[in-house]
Amino acid sequence: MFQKRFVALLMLLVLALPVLAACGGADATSTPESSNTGATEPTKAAEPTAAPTEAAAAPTEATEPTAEATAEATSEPSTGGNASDLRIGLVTDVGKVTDGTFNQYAYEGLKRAEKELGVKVDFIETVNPADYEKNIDQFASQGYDLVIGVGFLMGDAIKASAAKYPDINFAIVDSTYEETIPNVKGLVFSEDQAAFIVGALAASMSKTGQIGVVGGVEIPPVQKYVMGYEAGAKYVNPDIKVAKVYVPSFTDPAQGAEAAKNQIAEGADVIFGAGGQTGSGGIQSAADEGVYVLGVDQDEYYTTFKGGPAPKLLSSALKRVDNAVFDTIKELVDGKFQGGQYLGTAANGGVDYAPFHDTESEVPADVKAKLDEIKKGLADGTIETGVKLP
Amino acid sequence: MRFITRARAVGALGIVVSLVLMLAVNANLSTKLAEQRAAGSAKAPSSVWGYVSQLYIPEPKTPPGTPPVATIPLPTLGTVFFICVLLIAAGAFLIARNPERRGIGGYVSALIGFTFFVLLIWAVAGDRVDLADTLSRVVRVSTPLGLGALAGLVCERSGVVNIGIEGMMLTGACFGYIAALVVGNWFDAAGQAPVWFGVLIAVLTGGIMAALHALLSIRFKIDQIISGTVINIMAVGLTGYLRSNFIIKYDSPVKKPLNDLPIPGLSDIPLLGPVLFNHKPITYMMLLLVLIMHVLLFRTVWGLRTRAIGEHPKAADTVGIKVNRMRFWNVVIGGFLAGLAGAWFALEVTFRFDDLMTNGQGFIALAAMIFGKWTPLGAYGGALLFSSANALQLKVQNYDFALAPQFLQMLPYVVTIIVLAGVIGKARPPAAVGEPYDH
Amino acid sequence: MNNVIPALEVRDITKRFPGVLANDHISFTLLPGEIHAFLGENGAGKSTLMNILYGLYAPDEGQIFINGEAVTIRNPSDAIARGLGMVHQEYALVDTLTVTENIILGTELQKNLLIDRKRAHQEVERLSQEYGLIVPPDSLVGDLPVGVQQRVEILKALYRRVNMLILDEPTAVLTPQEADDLFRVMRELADQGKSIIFITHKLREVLAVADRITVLRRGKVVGSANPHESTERSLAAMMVGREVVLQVEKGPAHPGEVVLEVEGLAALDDRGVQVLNDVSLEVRAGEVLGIAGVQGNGQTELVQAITGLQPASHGKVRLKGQDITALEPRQITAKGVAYIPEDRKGTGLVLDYTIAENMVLSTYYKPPFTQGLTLKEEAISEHADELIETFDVRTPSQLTAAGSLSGGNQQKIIVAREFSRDNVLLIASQPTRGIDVGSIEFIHKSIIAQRDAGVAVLLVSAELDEVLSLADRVAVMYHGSIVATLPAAEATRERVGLLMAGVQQEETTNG
Amino acid sequence: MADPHDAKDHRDPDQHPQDVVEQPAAPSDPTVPATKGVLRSIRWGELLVPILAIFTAILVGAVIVFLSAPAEKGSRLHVTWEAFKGLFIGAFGNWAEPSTIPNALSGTLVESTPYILAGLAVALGFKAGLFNIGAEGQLLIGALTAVSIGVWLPGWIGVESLPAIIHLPLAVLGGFVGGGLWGAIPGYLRAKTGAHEVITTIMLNYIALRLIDYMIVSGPMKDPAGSAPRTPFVQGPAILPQFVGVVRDPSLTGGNTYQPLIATTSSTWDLRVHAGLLIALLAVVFVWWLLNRTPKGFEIKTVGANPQAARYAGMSIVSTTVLTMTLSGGLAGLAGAGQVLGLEHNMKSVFSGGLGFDSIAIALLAKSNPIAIIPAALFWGALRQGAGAMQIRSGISINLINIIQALVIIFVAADQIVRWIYRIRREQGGQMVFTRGWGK
Repeated sequence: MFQKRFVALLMLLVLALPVLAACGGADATSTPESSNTGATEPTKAAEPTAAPTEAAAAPTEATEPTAEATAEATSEPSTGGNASDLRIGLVTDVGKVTDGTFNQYAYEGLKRAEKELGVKVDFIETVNPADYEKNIDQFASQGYDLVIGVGFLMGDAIKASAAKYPDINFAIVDSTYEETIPNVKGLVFSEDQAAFIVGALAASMSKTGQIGVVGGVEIPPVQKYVMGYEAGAKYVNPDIKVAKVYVPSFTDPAQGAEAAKNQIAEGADVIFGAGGQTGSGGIQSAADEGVYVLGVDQDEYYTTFKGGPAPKLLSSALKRVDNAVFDTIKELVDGKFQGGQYLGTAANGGVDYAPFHDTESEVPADVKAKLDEIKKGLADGTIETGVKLP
Repeated sequence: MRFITRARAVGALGIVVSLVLMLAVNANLSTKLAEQRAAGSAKAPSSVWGYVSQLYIPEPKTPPGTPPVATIPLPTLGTVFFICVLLIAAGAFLIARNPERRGIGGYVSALIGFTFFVLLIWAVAGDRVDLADTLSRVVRVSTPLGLGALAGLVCERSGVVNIGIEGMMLTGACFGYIAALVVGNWFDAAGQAPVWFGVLIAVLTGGIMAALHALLSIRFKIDQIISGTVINIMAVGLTGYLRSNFIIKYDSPVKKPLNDLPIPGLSDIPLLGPVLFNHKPITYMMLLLVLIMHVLLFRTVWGLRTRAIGEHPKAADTVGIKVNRMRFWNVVIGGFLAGLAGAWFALEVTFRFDDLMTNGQGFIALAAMIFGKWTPLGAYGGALLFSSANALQLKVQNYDFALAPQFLQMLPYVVTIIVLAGVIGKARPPAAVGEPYDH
Repeated sequence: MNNVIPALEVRDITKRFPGVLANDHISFTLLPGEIHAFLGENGAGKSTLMNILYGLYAPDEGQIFINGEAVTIRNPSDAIARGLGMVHQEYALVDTLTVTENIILGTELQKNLLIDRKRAHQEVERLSQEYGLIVPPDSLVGDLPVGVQQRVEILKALYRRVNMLILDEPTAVLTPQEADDLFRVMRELADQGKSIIFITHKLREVLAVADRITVLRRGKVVGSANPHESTERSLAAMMVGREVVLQVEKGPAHPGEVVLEVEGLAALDDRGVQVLNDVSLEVRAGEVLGIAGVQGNGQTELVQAITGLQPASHGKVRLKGQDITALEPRQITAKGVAYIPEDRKGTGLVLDYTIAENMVLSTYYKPPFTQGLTLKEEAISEHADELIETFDVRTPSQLTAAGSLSGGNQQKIIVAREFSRDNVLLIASQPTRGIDVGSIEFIHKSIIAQRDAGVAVLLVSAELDEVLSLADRVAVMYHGSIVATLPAAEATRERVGLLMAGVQQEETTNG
Repeated sequence: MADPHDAKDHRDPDQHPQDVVEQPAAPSDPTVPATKGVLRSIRWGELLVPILAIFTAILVGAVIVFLSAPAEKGSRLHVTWEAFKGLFIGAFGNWAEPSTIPNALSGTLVESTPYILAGLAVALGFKAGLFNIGAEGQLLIGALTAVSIGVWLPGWIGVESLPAIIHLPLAVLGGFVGGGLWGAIPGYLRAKTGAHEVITTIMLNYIALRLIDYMIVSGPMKDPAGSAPRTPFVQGPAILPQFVGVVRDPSLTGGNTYQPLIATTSSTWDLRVHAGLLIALLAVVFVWWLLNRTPKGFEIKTVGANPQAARYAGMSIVSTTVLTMTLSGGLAGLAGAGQVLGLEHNMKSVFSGGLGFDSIAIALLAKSNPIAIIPAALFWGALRQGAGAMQIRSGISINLINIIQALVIIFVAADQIVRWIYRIRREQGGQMVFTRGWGK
């Protein structure tokens, strides 16, 4: 009697298999569509920055021979080469290349480079923070031309690997070094500027004079978002009350949702989610409660709200990791890779705010004008966020 | 007689905690006052004693800012001192009288409850807090804990340890979410129906994972704790794999979680309405299930037999009860409940699935079950203990609270350990729990 | 007799366990209204046979007929459905349920999906009146004395309307008076037409109550007897297969100094209930103090409190004048106390361990077994070989796991280990429970040998016969107290029996 | 009910009444192997089952890969082949290119090192009937104390630096003590109050996480030099050195010089494997010796096998339980110390990520045998080391490794399944008991 049950259960155990098979299939058939909705749209959305890069991408073929020549002539670490021979490896932070966080953005930059520049790309998803160095090593030891690490916490590991493999180029998203390492490029962003703009938007749209932010783990990029948000809000309305919560996990949407609801109950009517899936859970549920919400990193209209309708999503604080990654790869292809730092700011389009999408009509024109003004001010330095990490 | 007894240890603990609270609040408010004076803030009261914490009860279903039904102003320091002095007095009484058992549990409960309360009014010194929202949050956050605790209880009452609840919740959340997405896509339906279908699938998935646990531990007689661990590890791998290979790429018109379901009339009662009658469906289900399970366990044939097989399976076997079959199905029922808890994460609070999104609530649920001494009402009491600690730490973070949030986040775990260490009295598990039955 | 259809007939039942033939072509009949006793030593196959009848084991061969009809009994429900009830040696009662709940478990009455507690209650009351089995229907079973628990067990069977009842060693935990009461109930049931199978190894009881006797030995039926034509001696010979010496041969005791002195000892059980009140006693060198009493009257706690396994809440224990009340078990052992625990498998041995390891279970840390930081296997091995030889442990090797030996040999390991030390006090708790006659004899002789060597012996046994035959003085425990202490000569079965039942006599006082 | 796989084909004296036990022991009775010699303590016949379990799990994993292979990497069969080829190459190097071998093997050893220690921690607990789910928390606390000593000890005692011969042992010991104390708490609670260690250790895991979060993110242990939520780098004398490696520029390591045992300039021979491996191997020998050769080990095993008998035999359950949990926690703490002193050289707020939980699987796979922990940990380490290369080559999600691991545990724990599939008869001796239930 148990025999039969056992067999039945084994079958249930592999119940997942059809679904798995379906994913394989889905990959084959529906990838173009799904990547249309999720992956490439944000690029289109933020046209101001996307346009120049596309333009820059065009003359790739033309520059190729030059690059090769440089490579032969010098043995600089910034070797260019036949683009199709270049191998780029991406190591994500803990998460997935499709998780709707900066991992995904970095991956999209990578995929774009594969498509437009013809480089060969591979990736490893980190499951454990202890694995950073190991995963980087997987690429570096096989002689990849560029290894990109994603995440603030990978800083030390990239630095160590760069020293170990001086002939290989590295890039790191969200981290930088005081001294310049010739074969490492740090890709960092002024999260505070992006958050400053959406903070100003939040303060302008708030009727109760209270707004909230749901942060994830208390690490510098998140802290910069949270502080920049508060600063931006106070810039518009010095009396505004900003409720701030850090949830000690990037993957706890239920807690994020509760944190957001909590702030709403105490009177907040705009919520900014700045903490990976935790923040996304927060703004998702806040939007259901009927208050305005703000996304982070990517245009969450496409990720969290899956392309809408999102009648409560005002905007998102954008951090164009994809462009930074793409540009870095392009520099390598062009033979112009140099160690140092790339700082994405409002000035160079590295940070930005996303379009209003479904709330286009609800945001008053003067607010829109004000945001433009703030963005310009941040870009030309007339406005400072004043965010300094302790 | 030994000098250090449970009563004395508990009394001393209470006095220390109360003293620390008093001193901390006093010091913190003094600093705050000094800072406010230095900044020339108009809000600074004349002395430390001038800080007032306002608890208010809003009119149900009105936007924030509407005048409240009632406001309770509590002088912060005065209230804290009053409560702490009471606790110290009671602690001293315990030390002096040194009772064998009576009063100790009550004292510990009061200590925990009042500590939470003191932290709350401390955090909102000079500010105000919505009491109805705080309490309704406690109920809402208790949903997965209550369901998880019931799941554990059904298993353990029938003699099977289930530490795989966490994994069952996670798989339930994952498959429930997938089902909602897929059905929404097939029928191009964006409403609530696909989400409800997802809830159903979540429940069934929890049951299937539980059946695996039952199979391993009842049929193959694997150590039940190990079998539960297997479920947990399996769940992480399986759901992570499905999320990256399927969920993220899948597009569906379904985007919203289950709707709010205010109960007409009742939800308009101030305080009581928001706390009990304005929730989403799974929260109601949980509240009902706690009551139903209590009746089922203590008043029905199923309950009598369940208690018997967990206590003395041989006795049940000799009167013709199929012990292993019944255990199997009880574990599966437990899985259903855990699956429903999973649905809460993926389909009620938010409509999404993330890796590890259950964040250890399944383990806390087990602690709640032990706290409640294996009775449904008691277990729900335990769930409320944890949910109130959780709600509290979320609440007070918004007030620039002096204590690092990490310490508040630790609170429920510390309380669990203290409770498990028997200060409230020893909990006696079903006698045969953990032992495979083989006649 | 031939014209009556037997209520139950068993033909050629055979059951093998790996390496053991537990039942070898057993046949018998059970007539309506008959009390049929099965007599046999431990291990003769009685329990296996009953478990087959009750559907707990499937027989390898043979047939069962109920009311002349061939039946297959797959499980206990089958058995109950065919009118066959069983009261196990260890009660199948759930301590945390009430009497009523225990009785109705499995055949509950329902009303509106809930248990119909009112009707269940009435039904229990009715049955209890009808058969004179008085029980408190709403008490938790765990709070009841064993005698009452047994009545609950019988009621459980009657509630299921059985007409055949198997009683497996029902008197093991009863006082002689309670046993007599049980016999009265059995008679009453038989008179109402119920058939009873009565399993025991106590000859006296068989003669007192049975209508017919079947004797089993080594899995076979070795004979039937009529109680009116049998004597204890003839039955015993049939049961054991040779003439047995029922009385232990021992000379008079020569008590010396006081070795163990217990004064006003009290202890709580794990639930915090006081189960040992104000017990005082003393044991002298060279004498056996036997403690008689129905199981569960505080004997276990008394022994555990003396040996340091359980803290005493009040009182003092002195060994040769030294206070040992608060000492740890190891310290007490080191002072020369040997202890044969009542639970051989659960306490006395680690069944997964080898015999050699079990032999050093309490001395492994001392030289020569441990030198410096490490265990010395050679010393352990030599020690084991020596003890196996001296105590006649029948085993293929000293590396055999203790769990795979017979009960008697397991007990010999314990005796060997405990007796191999230099002792001043020996505490033997149920030293012969559930083992074969040969081993019983050996162990009894060893205990007397210890006594004669000047060791003080405290013997606790639920077998009144064992106490009476070994002890030089008999103390009787009832409800956690010692109600009387008698010299062996005055300790008659009847007198001790009354004391065990709590009937106070004029000369007894507390302690 | 007459199930051919019924567990009743061996004699279990507790199941049957005295009837059966009474007969003289049959000659075929199980004889416990003499605990003589390392090799004899492993039952070679029993080795077959874990190997088949691993094989089966990988087979099922292959089926999953086959069914869910992403289309962009080629045919399903190709992807499946590439996935497992990648797994092998990642773990053991590409044998066509010998220069990749040292690095890959070193990676596998690095991955295995903490598993050996944490696996031993759990196994030791199992021996005493304790289920230490808290290896994770003990590992974190061990890492925390080790890194504190590694960074600040000289400062505390007011010197510039300490010689390695003093500093390193103290840092390692710090890890042991930190983890040990964190393990002693549930041990004490278990022994004294009966609070079950499974729940208390889970709670202590969360407390450890929060504590570290506080200490490193905003608290006193954060590196004042940077904004990163991590501690400063440990001082040079406190590291567990690489066996063979390149001397790094001190600017990479917070100004500290980390000297490998054998310095090289070849990046092929810059191997991450560090002296923590020696500690792990020493720990294996120590635990084996402790359990099989010492009276303490005898006590631990007895308490695990039969606590009542242990108590009766004069062993102290309380002190044995506390001791076992302390040692167990200490071993887990060593695993954490090895990670921070040998590998990362500082501690981040997110650290470990499930090492402690995987160690349960290692202990199961090794059936709690300290020697068998080594191959089990190597297997686990190889899986983790190979996972990256698997993903590079096949694009398969790394979560597949989790699934394979869970299947391995299922098949190892429920060895009846494997025996049933491959028709292997059970050896005499019965199922191993790992833990005790809640209430006992």
